[in-house]
Amino acid sequence: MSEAVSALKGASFDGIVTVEEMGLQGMITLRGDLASPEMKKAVKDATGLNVPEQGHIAGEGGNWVAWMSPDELLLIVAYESVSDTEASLRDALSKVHHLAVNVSDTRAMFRLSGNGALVREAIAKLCPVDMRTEAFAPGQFRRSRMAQVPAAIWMPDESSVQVVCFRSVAEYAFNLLKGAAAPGSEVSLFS
Amino acid sequence: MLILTCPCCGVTAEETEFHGGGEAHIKRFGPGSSDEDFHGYLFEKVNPKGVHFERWRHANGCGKWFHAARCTVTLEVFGTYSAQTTEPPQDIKDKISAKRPGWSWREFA
Amino acid sequence: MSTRLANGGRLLNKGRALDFTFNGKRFKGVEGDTLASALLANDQMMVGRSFKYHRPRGIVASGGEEPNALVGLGEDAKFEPNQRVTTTELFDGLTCTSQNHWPSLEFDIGAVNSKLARFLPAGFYYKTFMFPRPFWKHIYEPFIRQSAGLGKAPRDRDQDSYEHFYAFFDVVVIGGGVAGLQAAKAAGQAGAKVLLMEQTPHWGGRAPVDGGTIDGQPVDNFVDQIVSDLETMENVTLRTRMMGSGVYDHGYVLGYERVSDHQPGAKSPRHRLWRIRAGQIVTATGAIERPISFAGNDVPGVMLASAVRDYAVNYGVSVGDRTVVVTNNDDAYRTAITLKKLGLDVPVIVDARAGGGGALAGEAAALGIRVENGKGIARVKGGKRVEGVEICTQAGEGAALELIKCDAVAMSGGWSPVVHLWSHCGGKLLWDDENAMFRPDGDKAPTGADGKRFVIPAGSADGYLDLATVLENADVAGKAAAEATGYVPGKAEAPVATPETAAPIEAVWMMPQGASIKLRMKAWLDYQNDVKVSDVQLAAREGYESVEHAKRYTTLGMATDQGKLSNINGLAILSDSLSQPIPQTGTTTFRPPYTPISLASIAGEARNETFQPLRKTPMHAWHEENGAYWEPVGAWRRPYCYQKPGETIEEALHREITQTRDSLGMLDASTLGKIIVKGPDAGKFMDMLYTNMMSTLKPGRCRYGLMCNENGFLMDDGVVARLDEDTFLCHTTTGGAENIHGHMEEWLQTEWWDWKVYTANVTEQYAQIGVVGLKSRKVLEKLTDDDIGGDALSFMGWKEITLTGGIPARVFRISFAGELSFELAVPASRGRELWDKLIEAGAEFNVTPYGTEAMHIMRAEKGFIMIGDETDGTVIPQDLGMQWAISKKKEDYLGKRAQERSHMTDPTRWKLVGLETLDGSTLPDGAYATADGTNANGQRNVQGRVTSTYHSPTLGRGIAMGLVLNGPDRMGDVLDFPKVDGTVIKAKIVEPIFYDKDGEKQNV
Amino acid sequence: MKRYSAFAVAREALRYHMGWDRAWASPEPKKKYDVIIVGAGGHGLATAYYLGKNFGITNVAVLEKGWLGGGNTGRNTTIIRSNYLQDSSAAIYEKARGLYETLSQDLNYNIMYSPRGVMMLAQTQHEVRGYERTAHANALQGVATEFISPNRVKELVPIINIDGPRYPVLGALWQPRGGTARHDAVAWGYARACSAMGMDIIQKCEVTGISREGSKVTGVTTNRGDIACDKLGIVVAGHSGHLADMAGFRLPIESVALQALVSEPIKPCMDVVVMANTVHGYMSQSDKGEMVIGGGADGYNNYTQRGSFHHVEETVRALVETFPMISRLKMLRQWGGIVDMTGDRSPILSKTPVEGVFINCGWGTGGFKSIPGSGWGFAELMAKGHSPLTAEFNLDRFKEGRFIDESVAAGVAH
Repeated sequence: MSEAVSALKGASFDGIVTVEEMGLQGMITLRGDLASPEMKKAVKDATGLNVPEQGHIAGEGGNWVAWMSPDELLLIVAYESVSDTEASLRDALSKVHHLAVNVSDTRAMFRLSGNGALVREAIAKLCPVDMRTEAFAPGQFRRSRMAQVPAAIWMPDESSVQVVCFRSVAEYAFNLLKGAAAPGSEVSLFS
Repeated sequence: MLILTCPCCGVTAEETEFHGGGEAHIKRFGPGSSDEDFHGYLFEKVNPKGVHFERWRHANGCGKWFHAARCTVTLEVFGTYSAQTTEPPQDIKDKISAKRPGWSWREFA
Repeated sequence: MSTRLANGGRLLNKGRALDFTFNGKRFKGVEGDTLASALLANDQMMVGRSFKYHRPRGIVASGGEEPNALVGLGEDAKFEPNQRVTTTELFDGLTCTSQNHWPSLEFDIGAVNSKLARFLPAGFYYKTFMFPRPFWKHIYEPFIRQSAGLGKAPRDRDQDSYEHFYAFFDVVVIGGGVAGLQAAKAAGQAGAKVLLMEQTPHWGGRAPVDGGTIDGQPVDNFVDQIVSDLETMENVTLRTRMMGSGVYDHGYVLGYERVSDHQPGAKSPRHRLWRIRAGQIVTATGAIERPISFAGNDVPGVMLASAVRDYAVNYGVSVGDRTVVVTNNDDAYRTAITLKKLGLDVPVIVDARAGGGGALAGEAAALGIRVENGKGIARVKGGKRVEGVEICTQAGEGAALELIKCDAVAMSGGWSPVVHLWSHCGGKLLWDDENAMFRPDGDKAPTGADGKRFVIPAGSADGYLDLATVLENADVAGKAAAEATGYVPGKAEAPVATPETAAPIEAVWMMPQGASIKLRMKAWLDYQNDVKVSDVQLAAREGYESVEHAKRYTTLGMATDQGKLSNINGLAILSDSLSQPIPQTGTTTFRPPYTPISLASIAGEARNETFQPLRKTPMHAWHEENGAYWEPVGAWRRPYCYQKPGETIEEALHREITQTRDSLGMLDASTLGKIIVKGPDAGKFMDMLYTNMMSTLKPGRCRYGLMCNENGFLMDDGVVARLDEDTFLCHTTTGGAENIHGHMEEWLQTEWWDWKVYTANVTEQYAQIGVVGLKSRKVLEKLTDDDIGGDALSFMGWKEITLTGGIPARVFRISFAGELSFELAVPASRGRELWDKLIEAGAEFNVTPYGTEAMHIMRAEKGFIMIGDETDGTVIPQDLGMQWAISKKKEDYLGKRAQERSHMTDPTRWKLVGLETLDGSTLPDGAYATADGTNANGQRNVQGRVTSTYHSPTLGRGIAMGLVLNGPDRMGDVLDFPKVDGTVIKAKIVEPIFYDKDGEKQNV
Repeated sequence: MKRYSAFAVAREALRYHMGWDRAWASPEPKKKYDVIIVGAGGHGLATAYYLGKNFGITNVAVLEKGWLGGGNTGRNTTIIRSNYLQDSSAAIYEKARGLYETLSQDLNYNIMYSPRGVMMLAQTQHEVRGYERTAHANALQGVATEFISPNRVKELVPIINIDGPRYPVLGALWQPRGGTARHDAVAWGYARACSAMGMDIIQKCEVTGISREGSKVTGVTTNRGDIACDKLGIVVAGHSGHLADMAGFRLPIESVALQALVSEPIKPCMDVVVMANTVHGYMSQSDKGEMVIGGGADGYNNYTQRGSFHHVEETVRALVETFPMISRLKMLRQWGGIVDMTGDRSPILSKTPVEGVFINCGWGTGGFKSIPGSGWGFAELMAKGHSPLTAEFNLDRFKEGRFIDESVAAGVAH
């Protein structure tokens, strides 16, 4: 019986938006030639998803493929199935130069949900990213910084944002997000 | 507070996502090279007032290195381009020539 | 006396009275007041003391340019010094105190300086206070500091919250006067995404006070209409209480939003600092009226003419019953007319222009106001408030023609466009002689990332002073901004204001123009810093001719108002003194912020627990619960040791080391960097990274390696494990993980981009636990069925095993303490679980978690080097006797060429040795070994230094390592190590291994 | 030169200060000088002053493209200290500090040297060890420093938060005779003294070329004509690379922006200079009452005298955490200077490949505190061809791999 625990064990906070740590996620860093047929097929077989365009993320629910850099993807799958996914990738890519490594425990993931405009505002307090609807929409994936730590964000839908950061700074990130969601701190720009 | 466009991921972002890496297009001199060459490689800088070519890393982003052509006096960015090259690409040089006729930088002009 | 009028006050809600106190006195104001208007309504003319002479100071202005009226606002954790009353909105229960006086505002000992003013001219301190020498620090300076300094220092910790906000707009319009409103509308109608910010709570700026009509209606109506138009435009954002604080490179603008200063106690953050990226910036920041330099122009009650008008119209406050107006331009006539119409007395308008004013002058005359053309004020009578003025001929030297009793003076020396934001990022100015002002030089605008201009001035900020041209110009600016950001401006025409026929301004920099030195010594330029006309003239006379010299020598414009009222007047006086035109003198540099912004807003959310990220390992909470004394390492915090109740740090270290060596210890090593290097060229790459040969390492084995930078110096070390033919796992130091990963990627991306290698930083994927000591295998065997015996897992080997509960682990048989030990790497999510299991399973062996210091001591006992101790960025592997870790076979590795330079191969480089004190004591950290004599600079010669030093509990004595001249050849020599107290410790050079020299213990 | 004193001020007061002379003359350039110094900042003027005072060389011109003291001399945070680790650094900075002690009297110009003490906080174990090492080195170098306890830190600086949750203060390296001085006054005082010795300080005179005959310098071309010289000293900080280019050699120098800021003035609350290197910020209080704050340099080449705002932000948040009472103070002004950074972050005072051309540059963030020592040593180097103060700072050290690295002691070189 696994006792694996995420950094904050699913902590949550209700402010002008709701902030939750999402618990353990299966994550794989996959590096290789993203344009190669082997890679496309391997990703499709392992996740059912296509390799996303530059700056984008494909998927829904708990199953995602994110474009990290010209030679790197982040695959997000159920925590329990990460070794199967890894094995599937390893088999499919055995002939080509690549790197697939389990990074599930390297990271923490948060969800901000509620009023879409306020969710965008909370992020805009911390990340130097244009969060206007015309600049950032569901389907896009943005790596940046959140205050003083690296973070990646995307919007699964118009009323939520997911944030990935390193596990060791999960508490810092949570505190930041709580502050950004503090009652009374509405900026009322996007709404 | 500069803005730069990372040619590797296409993101235009403020300077805090990036990390400057100094002069670009420096040729490495290893064992067997002369003292002068090695010194030139590691320490001598052009440090121009004007057109400059430099290295940047999109550290809080895609993590990739790239090159930028920039004016150190006005901070105008003429363009960014791949780090996997030993000299500035022609289109960048043309852009600079249009704005700074007669420019030169090290062996390039 | 100043008082509240029965009528007027367009910004007030007279239905709501507010209580406040000033220096403990209880006053009443009303909703809509600024603290300034409320103080004036209560006849508080004197509100502070000046910086140098402690002269009585009253309110001069009505906005952010106010130099005098600064108070200490609030109490305790809410106390804020130097708060400008003109920009402080009154709220119920406000308390404030005046500044820079002792014992009281009315009676201030420091005012003696004023009597001595003649002996304290500009720069007097550069010429005095030199003898006797120690007096500067101990007598003169403390006195000067105490008498300077303005507001009191806060004492308590600020409890309010602050935040940042990143925003992006096509066009940012700064200033919500009619120009800003029109520019925003023009840009908005073109479709641009527009932010319009206004520093006050009100739209319209000063146009409603100045009057006139726009499109046939009063200005107030126009403002209401355009604001409501803008509010309906989805692409336009309106914000009040937000100041454009600074313009920075590439269109970066700081917007300082005072969210809840006016309602303390609200839940919202106090300030929000907007970091805005703008395609184009329109600076519609208006203009500031200039004072006139006449004697006594600093007496409370002498005020800018526009401010007198503002207080009357906006706040229903009359500054005086009898107000003399003095001017060199038409605008001040508005003040006289306004006052007269409110039923107040204007005994005379003193117009310095021989030809007098234009249409407004006619209007004033028609109201029966006496106008004196070609006249000036010779001096103001009064001390703590105005009692009267002496009138003289402007062309003369100041002989009084007439004394006119009055209790206020409204002055106008013309208007200066607010060019600060235009100039912050390099916008240049040109001198407009006709209007006697610096205005933006449209041909020399600040340029952005694309090399194109990104700031457009609008309205008065661009030098247009009458309503009609302000609106035209603002409309053009708004459209231009939209066009520059890719929109097509609409066809709508600018609103049309009734034009006015004004007589031209005449530059009047001194009043009267031939004022005697006695008058010039009383004619203030900078009210706060007490700089007078005579001071600037003195600076010029002494050769401080550059405008920057004169500014710094006299302190003109260096006060908290940054010279908004004084700079141009001072510059003109300087130019005159140098007999050169004003533009040749030039201006000082405008620097952000426009008006001061709170340091807290700059820090934003980065305070308390979000001050900086604190990295935590999965076992962090356990450490915290078990007495960890923390040591910051990079952004991590690691246990230095664990203190049991009542235990000293030394005792804890002794216990941790002894029990580890005797039985079993545990170390949270999760912070060590872990980087995967994979690919067909991984071996080749590893050979370049490390000084050793790594490509020959066999899968299943580990090797300790050194990494140098290209300059030859040691930068990191660690154990490399080969996971398979293609894959290496590199361990780095705790602080090094990110740097080393970056270093690898840099070389791969920028030099060897054709090599087939990928890297990944997996530092946080694993919780890593060192299980160390005689009983380490025993405890592990309780937790796994896998074979971890000496044959199955020999020293410097690794294998994958499964631990109780199905925890997958990689176990490395490596040792940093010199004991039998295993490092277990398990998924971070299970780190705490494993840690708890080890504690439980190890109980029978008296398992003892130990911290970084015990780790350091144990490695030093073994003579292992520590990056950061034995190395400091100037040490090469050869210095450390680590030639064994430098491959002779490799043609190249990073740092190899550098290590061939003459100083690197110099045989006199200090080399690593062990050091044993003769008396068994512990050498102090960082001690140097002295040599005979001194060097050419008289410094004591040295021949070595301590790099690591500890009391070894194992050996019961001090041990140390150090770098020593010819050290390895001098075994047994005794060196002198002076302590900082001058006493000397003698230490013998020994081999740098103190414990288990043959390495038997790690190999059982 | 009319002597400055309280008596002189009183005497002049009686005639309304109409009798003061110019502090320095404003001559036209002559055709030729024995020595030309390019750059009338603190270092250039100090060099000229000691050429005259110590070596009797007074046929000297100091050329300045702008106004004297208008570069980094007038833009720094005025800190003076000499608690450096490496012998060569400690020697020149301590020489400077010692000269600062009596500089007001030597120049007859009050430069307001205030030895209020400089404190460098140790907030990690690593810093503690680094500063203990420095304290040991300083003791042997004749630099009076000590490593002090957190309680002593708190006594000296009551407004500091020594129990900060993130980085508690573990002690500090304390130099009681370090302090501050009035930066402009240093340039002005030297300028006045140089002028009094008959040297020509020529402002608004920009050097546009350097002339040589063979490998030897013969003079300079300026916007005010050609001026000949036997020896040329280049002392232009951030613009060194540009001048070296004219002379035909390259330097291991990059020019970057360094920023500082001041708060509004408040009554005295801090009587020492505090540097907190772990969190990257330092602060002192000026005689006017402003909190003078400095931090890190930008990471890219820049000649704009403006920096990026996030450096200000990083510095301010560090200091708000270290000194919580400054939270509600307001930033009055921020500015930037161009500093010249070398490969080892230590300066270059050296002969160059061009005979007769000497260079003094690379002071990076440490220029102001070294002005008198730098001038003293550089004058000796220019006059005699050698100076023990500057010997280690020669250009060849990079080629030899012989660096003078101060960052090793955990301290940054501000």
